[in-house]
Amino acid sequence: MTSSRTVKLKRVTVVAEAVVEEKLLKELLVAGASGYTVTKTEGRGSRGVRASDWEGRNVKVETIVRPEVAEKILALLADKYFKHFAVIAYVDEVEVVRGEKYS
Amino acid sequence: MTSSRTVKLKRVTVVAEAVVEEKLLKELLVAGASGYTVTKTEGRGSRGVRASDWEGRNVKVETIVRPEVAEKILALLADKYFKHFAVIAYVDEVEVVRGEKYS
Amino acid sequence: MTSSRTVKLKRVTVVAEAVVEEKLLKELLVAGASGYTVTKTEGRGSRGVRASDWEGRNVKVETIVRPEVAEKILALLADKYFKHFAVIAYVDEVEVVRGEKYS
Amino acid sequence: MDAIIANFLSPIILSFFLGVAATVVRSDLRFPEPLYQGLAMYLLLAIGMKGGVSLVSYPVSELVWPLLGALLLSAAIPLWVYPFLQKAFKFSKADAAAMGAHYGSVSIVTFLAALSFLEMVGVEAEGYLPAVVAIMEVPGIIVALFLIKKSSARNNGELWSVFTRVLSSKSVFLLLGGILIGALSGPEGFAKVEGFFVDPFQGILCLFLLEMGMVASRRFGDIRRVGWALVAFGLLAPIVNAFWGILLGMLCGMSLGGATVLGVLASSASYIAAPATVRLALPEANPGYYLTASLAITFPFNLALGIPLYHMMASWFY
Amino acid sequence: MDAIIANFLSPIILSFFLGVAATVVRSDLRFPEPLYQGLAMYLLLAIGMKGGVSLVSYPVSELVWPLLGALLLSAAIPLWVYPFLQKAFKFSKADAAAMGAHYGSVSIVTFLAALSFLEMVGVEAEGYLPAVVAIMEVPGIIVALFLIKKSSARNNGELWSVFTRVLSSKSVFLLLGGILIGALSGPEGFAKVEGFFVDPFQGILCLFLLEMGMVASRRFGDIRRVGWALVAFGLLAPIVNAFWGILLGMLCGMSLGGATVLGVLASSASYIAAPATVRLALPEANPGYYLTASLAITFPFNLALGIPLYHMMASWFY
Amino acid sequence: MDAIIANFLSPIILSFFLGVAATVVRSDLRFPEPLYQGLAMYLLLAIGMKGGVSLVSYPVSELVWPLLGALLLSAAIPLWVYPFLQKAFKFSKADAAAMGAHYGSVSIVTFLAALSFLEMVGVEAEGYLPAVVAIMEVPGIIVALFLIKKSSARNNGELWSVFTRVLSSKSVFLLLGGILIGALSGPEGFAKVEGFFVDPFQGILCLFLLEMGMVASRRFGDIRRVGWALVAFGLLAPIVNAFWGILLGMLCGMSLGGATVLGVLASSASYIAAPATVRLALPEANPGYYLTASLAITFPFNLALGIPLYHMMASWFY
Ligand SMILES: Nc1ncnc2c1ncn2[C@@H]1O[C@H](COP(=O)(O)O)[C@@H](O)[C@H]1O
Ligand SMILES: Nc1ncnc2c1ncn2[C@@H]1O[C@H](COP(=O)(O)O)[C@@H](O)[C@H]1O
Ligand SMILES: Nc1ncnc2c1ncn2[C@@H]1O[C@H](COP(=O)(O)O)[C@@H](O)[C@H]1O
Ligand code: NA
Ligand code: NA
Ligand code: NA
Repeated sequence: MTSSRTVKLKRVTVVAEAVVEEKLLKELLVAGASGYTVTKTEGRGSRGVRASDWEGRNVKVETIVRPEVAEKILALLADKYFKHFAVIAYVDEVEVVRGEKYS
Repeated sequence: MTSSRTVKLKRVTVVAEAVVEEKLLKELLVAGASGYTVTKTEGRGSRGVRASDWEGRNVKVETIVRPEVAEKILALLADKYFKHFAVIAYVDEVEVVRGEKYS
Repeated sequence: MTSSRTVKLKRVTVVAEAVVEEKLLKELLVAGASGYTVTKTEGRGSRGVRASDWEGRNVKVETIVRPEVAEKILALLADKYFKHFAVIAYVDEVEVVRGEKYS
Repeated sequence: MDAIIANFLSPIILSFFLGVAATVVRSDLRFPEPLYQGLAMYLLLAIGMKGGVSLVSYPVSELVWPLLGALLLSAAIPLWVYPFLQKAFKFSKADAAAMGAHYGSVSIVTFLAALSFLEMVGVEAEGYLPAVVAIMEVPGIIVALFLIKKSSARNNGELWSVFTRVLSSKSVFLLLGGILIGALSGPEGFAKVEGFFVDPFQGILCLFLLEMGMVASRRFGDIRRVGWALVAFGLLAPIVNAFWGILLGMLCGMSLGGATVLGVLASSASYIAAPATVRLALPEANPGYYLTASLAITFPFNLALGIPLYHMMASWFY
Repeated sequence: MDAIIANFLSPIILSFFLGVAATVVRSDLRFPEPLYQGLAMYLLLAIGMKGGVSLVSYPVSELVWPLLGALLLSAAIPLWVYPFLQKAFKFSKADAAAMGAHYGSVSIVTFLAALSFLEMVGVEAEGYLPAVVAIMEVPGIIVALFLIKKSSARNNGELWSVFTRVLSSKSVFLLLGGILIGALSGPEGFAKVEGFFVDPFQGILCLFLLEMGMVASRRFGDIRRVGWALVAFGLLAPIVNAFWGILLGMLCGMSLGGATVLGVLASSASYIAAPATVRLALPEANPGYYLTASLAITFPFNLALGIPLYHMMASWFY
Repeated sequence: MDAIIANFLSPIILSFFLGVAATVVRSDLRFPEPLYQGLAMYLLLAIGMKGGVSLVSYPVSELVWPLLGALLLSAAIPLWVYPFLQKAFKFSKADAAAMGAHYGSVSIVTFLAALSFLEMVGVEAEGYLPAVVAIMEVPGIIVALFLIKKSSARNNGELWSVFTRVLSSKSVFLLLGGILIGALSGPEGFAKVEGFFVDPFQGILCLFLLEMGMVASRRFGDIRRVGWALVAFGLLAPIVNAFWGILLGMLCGMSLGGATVLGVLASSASYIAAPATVRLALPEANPGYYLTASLAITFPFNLALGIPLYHMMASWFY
């Protein structure tokens, strides 16, 4: 519906306890993300364990990536994060302006 | 497009004046949400009435739920919030990893 | 899937260096947006230039608009923002309750 | 007259006007919310502690009447505000009750400005006054909600839950908590923390008033919209309430300073405890009325003119 | 007994209980996170600077034994905690190591409360103690992770990266940085900033303890879930560790006050440096155990009863 | 030489280097943004108030020349920077104008460090200097934008809107507002708030410099990228500008201390008011140049070496 200048890409959203932020962001770049946007949030889920308030509440990380990279990120999360950390992740599709920035 | 491990669920986003936060979060859980993520925001809309800066600006609440629960939440908002409070709400679809967490 | 009370609209998300916030928000309203929600974020992208920490980190602006307005906003961004400022933008579709609020 | 000018030129009042100026010249100055909340917490705890230390030095007999009087006074204010606004100004029940709740409760910053003013003009005031403030925060709100409940479908359970909610709300909680800490730790205990809770107090109050000036002036635009009736009420109701407060202070055996402060408290309208409570308990009431009246009309009026005026009124009685 | 009551009625302990009360009465009081972080930064820098100024006034010969002793002490604690929890209470290796890391490290707020207590009862303590705190923050964590590494697939590189990470973590960094600034700028330099880093210190500590009370009490509900074994450990381990700390302090030639503080440090469990490190290095350990034990059991116990108790214990030796 | 070392060992300079160290050792220390903004607001208001109180004690005749001189000085700096960078270093017009705006404006933290330094070496400086700072913040920015306007399509309306925007920007607004409050409330009024705006000032400045050290050092990596030309400019331009500042201070009848400070102000480059304005008004200019030069080169140089150097230069004249 929006004009042809846009490109369809995946947005991967990860909400995680703050303690993993640094590690996670590094690994996102390694997995092929060209950037990310981080927001401080609070939340409640099934687990509710967080390391320390001194480390901050939760972070929400959003990264716009190509589908292959999205797959890689999900695999990474399943591999290293889901078991022991308070983390949720989901993916949706967005129409991005200047799609060449994201690869 | 993403792999078969993901499940399609609804993301309900509610942006509301901060004064309703506590009440709203409680009622989301009652309506069947398994969790939520809350972000502090500021905003502008048609109404612009907020109780007090001491209570904080706006909150954005995102909750990943099954479609039936999304329906219930919208009904709840229509019933108790839309008339008197500064609240907007919208729904979209996301592909969630570990879908079993959300029911 | 959600009930007939909802209307499909576009959500335009803009992540930008904080210095442009005031100007951008004004121009969104001029372009026809009926409101917006602003969140403070941090991030990393290709550019990484920001005017000053005293002005704050990044802002994420989300605005729910009709498709024509979304087009207008993207044109505006291309015209005045993309070249010199650290800005990304993307669009997706959301089902909005009380759609009449957004025009 | 001199007192009014001196009041105008005190750093805290000037800070308030600087905040107003920030809005007028459209400065990009913004108070980060955590800072604002931190300052408010500080002021409440500090004033509570100081009051608590002083409180225990008074014999109970000297406290009973002022505290009881203050309780009744704040409960009584909605009793005239609620019917008056409905009859004289055709306010809806919800709007009238909301106004009653706000004017029945008190403004802590106005209280602090009054203490500063009295210090400046060299008038002493009772040290237990923070306890009076704590007592006057809640009753007006409850009475106002009770009045409207009688005439609508609200039930008692809801009223009770509002009562516990407002009692545990941060402003009341911190003020009462501060009083308790002050009373229990006593002068020696308090001496250890005076370097934080006393010495920088006036300066921190300046910073807070800077923000209050910005908040209040952002609502100035609404004044035109709400109509002359509300403006008149926002200027006259404080004077009426101050009169009763001063009279009662005298009857309860308070000093000139104490009666002045009781007048100031009666005249002041809440913009912290009351709005948060009323917004949830009476969502159909229009914040455009009660916030504009308490924050953009009564608060600046009291700050700049009301306090010296009530002090003058009190001087007539004494 | 008198000391315990006096301790209870000091503003900082009362502030802690006020924070607990906020949770109990479900107040909507919340500490904005930036405020909490700002207060923590302040306390660490301030205590570091004061310690640094004092440190340089001691001959090295007087420092060697206490600092070395403190290092060994904190390294030794995990050596008994780790096997003990596995054998006596059937803890998993990861959970036992995590507990060892927490009890091997120290709680800075408990340290500050101990200094306040000693000041109240009129007992002097060595001025270099902040350096002792800095030295005791890290070794216990490293030793605990080393113990579990021996029995699992972790490699040395990971242990080294944990070491550098915890050494540069904000709490250790600010404490060491403060010590350095204090030591380099000396008494005259420090005099210029005492109006900020000394005068309001006790009051700011109150504010921080208010938040600690809220944080700790939010975990009280978990106590039931973790079982009596952890509760018993959280109450007895501190006493055991305090005993060794006091004894060692005496052997290292410290004063009564210094030995008491060393006992307090040994007994205290970290809830800042350790949790952040352990959560990443031992993600399979359950924070429900180590955070509840250190924050909701040992910390309040030490604050309210432990400190006077250890002081009494130390008095027997001296 | 002694002065340089003493300067290095003052708490505020050490705090700056601690901030640099935090980046170097990759500490996870972060300043919460609201804290940073709160500290900046405090410093601006405090320095303004103190200056305002002092300002009114001077006869107008003593103020005219220094204030006028400062105005011209800051307006003149872009007049040589703009053409020089284009000719000598092949800067684009936009980049050259942006640099002119930054070096024409001033750094408030450098100013405060200079005052601290003078106090340390026992040299008095005029109390009205904060007003000089306020006057020197804006003109350089406007002149630089005017220069580029002449040679491009920008119109006068835009320049005017930049002018009002920068005049109402928070740093200028708070400094001017503080001066006004200080001038109007006078010494007695100010005495009431000294417990907040004076006593903790140096300590709060330390905290701010800690953050500045982190901000500046995060840009150190960019130095390599921008090339030796910019580095040379960032080290030499301050010395040239300081020379003119000192000379002018002498001609305007200022004391040794005052002339030193005027030199420091001339030499310093803005990293608060200017970047925010230039980013919007000249978006095509590369912040990688002007921010790196002012923040990562000139600022640390002035802080550590420039201030003692300019003081020495000034001493030759007096
Ligand atoms: N159903 C949900 N909807 C939105 N956010 C959630 C949901 N469940 C969990 N979260 C977020 O993910 C974080 C970790 O979740 P958990 O691991 O379930 O405790 C929570 O603190 C929330 O911020
Ligand atoms: N068109 C919109 N797009 C995004 N957010 C909006 C929009 N309209 C309103 N909002 C958000 O919803 C809040 C309440 O809206 P309102 O009830 O219209 O004042 C505002 O403060 C905004 O944060
Ligand atoms: N791939 C991405 N995904 C999510 N956010 C991004 C991405 N790239 C850039 N951003 C955000 O957009 C801002 C500006 O991007 P840039 O202009 O590329 O530096 C960054 O600071 C991020 O907050
Ligand atoms: Na009242
Ligand atoms: Na320990
Ligand atoms: Na300059």
